[in-house]
Amino acid sequence: MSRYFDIDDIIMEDELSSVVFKVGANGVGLLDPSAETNRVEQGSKVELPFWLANELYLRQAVSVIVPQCFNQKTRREIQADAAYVDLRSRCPYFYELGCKVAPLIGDRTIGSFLLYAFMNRFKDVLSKAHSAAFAVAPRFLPLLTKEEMHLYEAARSSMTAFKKWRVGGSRFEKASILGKKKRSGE
Amino acid sequence: MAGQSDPSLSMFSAAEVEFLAEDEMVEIVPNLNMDTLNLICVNFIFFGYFLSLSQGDFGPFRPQMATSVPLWLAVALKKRGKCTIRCPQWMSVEKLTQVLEAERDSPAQFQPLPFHYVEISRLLFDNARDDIPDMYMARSLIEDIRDVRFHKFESGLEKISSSTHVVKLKNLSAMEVNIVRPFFVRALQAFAKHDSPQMIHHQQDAMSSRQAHPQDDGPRRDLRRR
Amino acid sequence: MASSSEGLGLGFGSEDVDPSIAMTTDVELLKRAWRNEKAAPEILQFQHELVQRSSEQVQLMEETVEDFEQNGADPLTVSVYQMDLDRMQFLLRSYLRIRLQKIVKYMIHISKSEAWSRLSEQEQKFSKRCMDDMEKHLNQSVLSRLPYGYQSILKQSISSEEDDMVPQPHLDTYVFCKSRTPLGALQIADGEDPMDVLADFLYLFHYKSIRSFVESGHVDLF
Amino acid sequence: MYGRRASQLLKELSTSEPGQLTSFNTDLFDQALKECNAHHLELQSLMRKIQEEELDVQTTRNAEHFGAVIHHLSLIRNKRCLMAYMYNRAVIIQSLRWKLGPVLPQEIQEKLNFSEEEYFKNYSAALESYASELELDLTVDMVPPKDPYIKVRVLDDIGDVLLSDQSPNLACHSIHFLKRTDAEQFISQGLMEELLG
Repeated sequence: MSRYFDIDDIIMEDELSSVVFKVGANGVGLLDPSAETNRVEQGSKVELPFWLANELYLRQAVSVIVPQCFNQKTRREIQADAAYVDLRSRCPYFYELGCKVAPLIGDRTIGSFLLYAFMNRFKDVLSKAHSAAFAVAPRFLPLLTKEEMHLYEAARSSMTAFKKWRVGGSRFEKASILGKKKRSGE
Repeated sequence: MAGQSDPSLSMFSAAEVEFLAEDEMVEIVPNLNMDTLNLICVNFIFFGYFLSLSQGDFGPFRPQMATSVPLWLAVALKKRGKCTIRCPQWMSVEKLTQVLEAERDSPAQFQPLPFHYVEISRLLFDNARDDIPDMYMARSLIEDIRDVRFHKFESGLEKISSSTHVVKLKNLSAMEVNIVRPFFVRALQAFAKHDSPQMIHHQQDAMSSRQAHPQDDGPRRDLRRR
Repeated sequence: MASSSEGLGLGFGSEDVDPSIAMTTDVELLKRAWRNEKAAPEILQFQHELVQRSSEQVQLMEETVEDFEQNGADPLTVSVYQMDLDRMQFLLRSYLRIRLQKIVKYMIHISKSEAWSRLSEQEQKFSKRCMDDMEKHLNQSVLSRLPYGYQSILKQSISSEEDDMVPQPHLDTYVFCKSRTPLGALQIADGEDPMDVLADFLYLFHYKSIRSFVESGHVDLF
Repeated sequence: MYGRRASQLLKELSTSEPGQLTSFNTDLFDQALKECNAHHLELQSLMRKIQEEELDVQTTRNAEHFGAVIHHLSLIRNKRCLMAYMYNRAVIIQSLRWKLGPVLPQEIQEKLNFSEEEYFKNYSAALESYASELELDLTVDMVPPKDPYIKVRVLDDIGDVLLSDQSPNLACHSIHFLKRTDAEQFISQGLMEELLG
């Protein structure tokens, strides 16, 4: 797994999915808040983080229910006005979770849905990253998923670096890790 | 550090792109006497010529005798008041005006400009302002050209899609590439991911997809020319 | 590979010059190696001879500058030679530095693959040392404090069939590049018509599809 | 939920600014380690039960088996979080060597745990031994060169130092022309600033 140490990948796998246990499991009552004994009964519907849901699915111990952010309602909203859907509040890892969950729920349409959403949103990300970022950012940024934020940051920071270069100035700077403490002479 | 590139993006910093541009040749008119310099850091231009000079020889420098040197050397001499730099032809107001018009008239293509036009012009504006006729005009023309080109590129980006596999970029300059690279590469990766066979075609067995060795995946999306 | 030879007696048609032996200065070669190393996601072959020659040139130039200084040469001349030297040294240092960064990032993967032979002797030594240090660090803070069966730095647990913890370079990425010579028609994607790759155009390619051309010196990354 | 504490460590990393280091979170870290061992105990007790009841794990997918699987997976998840926490911090610690030199300022040192301090020293030594074999200091020339000398203002009392071509007294507020490569580390450490013009 080349992403073993990847922070985003790890946090993404904390996203919850609803699963139905096809088997019973002893000694793990903590997973099911409604359980009265220290076990999860066969047929219980439980919310599990993706890292657990996925592995249990592969072992045929659970079936996975389509997460809300990929349901028909969200799809209709995206089709109506992709750029203005608040995807972050639905799932900050919308695309990543979509890619990983699609095989589990055997839904062929998730791939094209993600593609459609991404295609119709990424242009906005770009133009806002490069243009009047300050005016639109407060309204626009909170709608973005993590991946879209990374894209926005990629575009914005390379533009900022370019502008800084064009203005000129000192080529040597204090290491940013030292913080911006008082500088004598200022 | 300001000029340092981010290794995780395998990207060049603007200062590093400028560094590459500093090896481009410009003409200077010295006002001093200096012997031939035998330098190691030079561009070696061999297209169409047998070089009579041994590599890296510049000068001798004689007052009023024009000669070609790498930009970094020209700037160093200029800073010390030892030469004037001849403004390259493409930086004349007349030429730049033509380029700007052409850029505006052809929304689908970029006009030919030196690969390092952004960096060269900045270095000359900053260090040799008295050698550039109509400096302010030239500078604002370059800004406009860059802006028009950038927006052109931006609308071009909107056309990338999951079927984009190769992009051919005619006349895009070094600094322009550097600015769009992080966004462009990341967006293409995202497209590729959402359009991978595992996503579009139903995978037969989730277990088997885990064993697929990444090295063996050939390119699979269609080719699109722009 | 299609390669027309229209080179005239005078000069070189760029297309019939073998890019690996084309008349080019070492600085030019070093700049190319530096750009490629910076842009490629994986570690490339160490340029032994080039680095060797470049270091010698640096040394020679350092002596020249010193001589000039001692003989009271014109300060401007000294300064120009110093700048020339500085440019070469920057390239050399930056080239070696990018490699070290990649080595540290992918050291375990490199040590277990053919990429190991792409490192210089000193880089191999550095890599081994870094691996030991990292292993020791992770062992004493985490691994040795985990239950038996979960203490490997390579496998998540003894039931893992492969080394599923090892970071690997992300070859599935896109790179900007220019071909030094026309590459002719290339099959870029399966089931697609071959595409004519021309010299001196800037392309954005899938790294894997041009990887071998980078190795052979036909394609420069940017 | 299982694995919650461990992933909290990672969230802490992801919310801090890129390249910045927060203090090592010993509390959370040790709790996550404890959880690993608790999972292992549960796992073992379930395994024992399976053996006692002589159930064939291969054929019967019994509830003990799946309980054990879940504890195993949770342990692996916790391990991944703990390892990623250490690893990603180690990457930042490596970068400190490049930016700040072989000696860390107190304010940074305080953020490291014991093993990290040791790791910093070892990494630093590995780098130094590589550089000395090449007879080339790799921590200078981090940005492309311009003029060989730059004008700097000293921001702290550094005192007498031996540089490559002079041995100036670097008193606070004093201004000097130094070799670019000599000044570079001082600037990065915040002890000097470059003056333009």
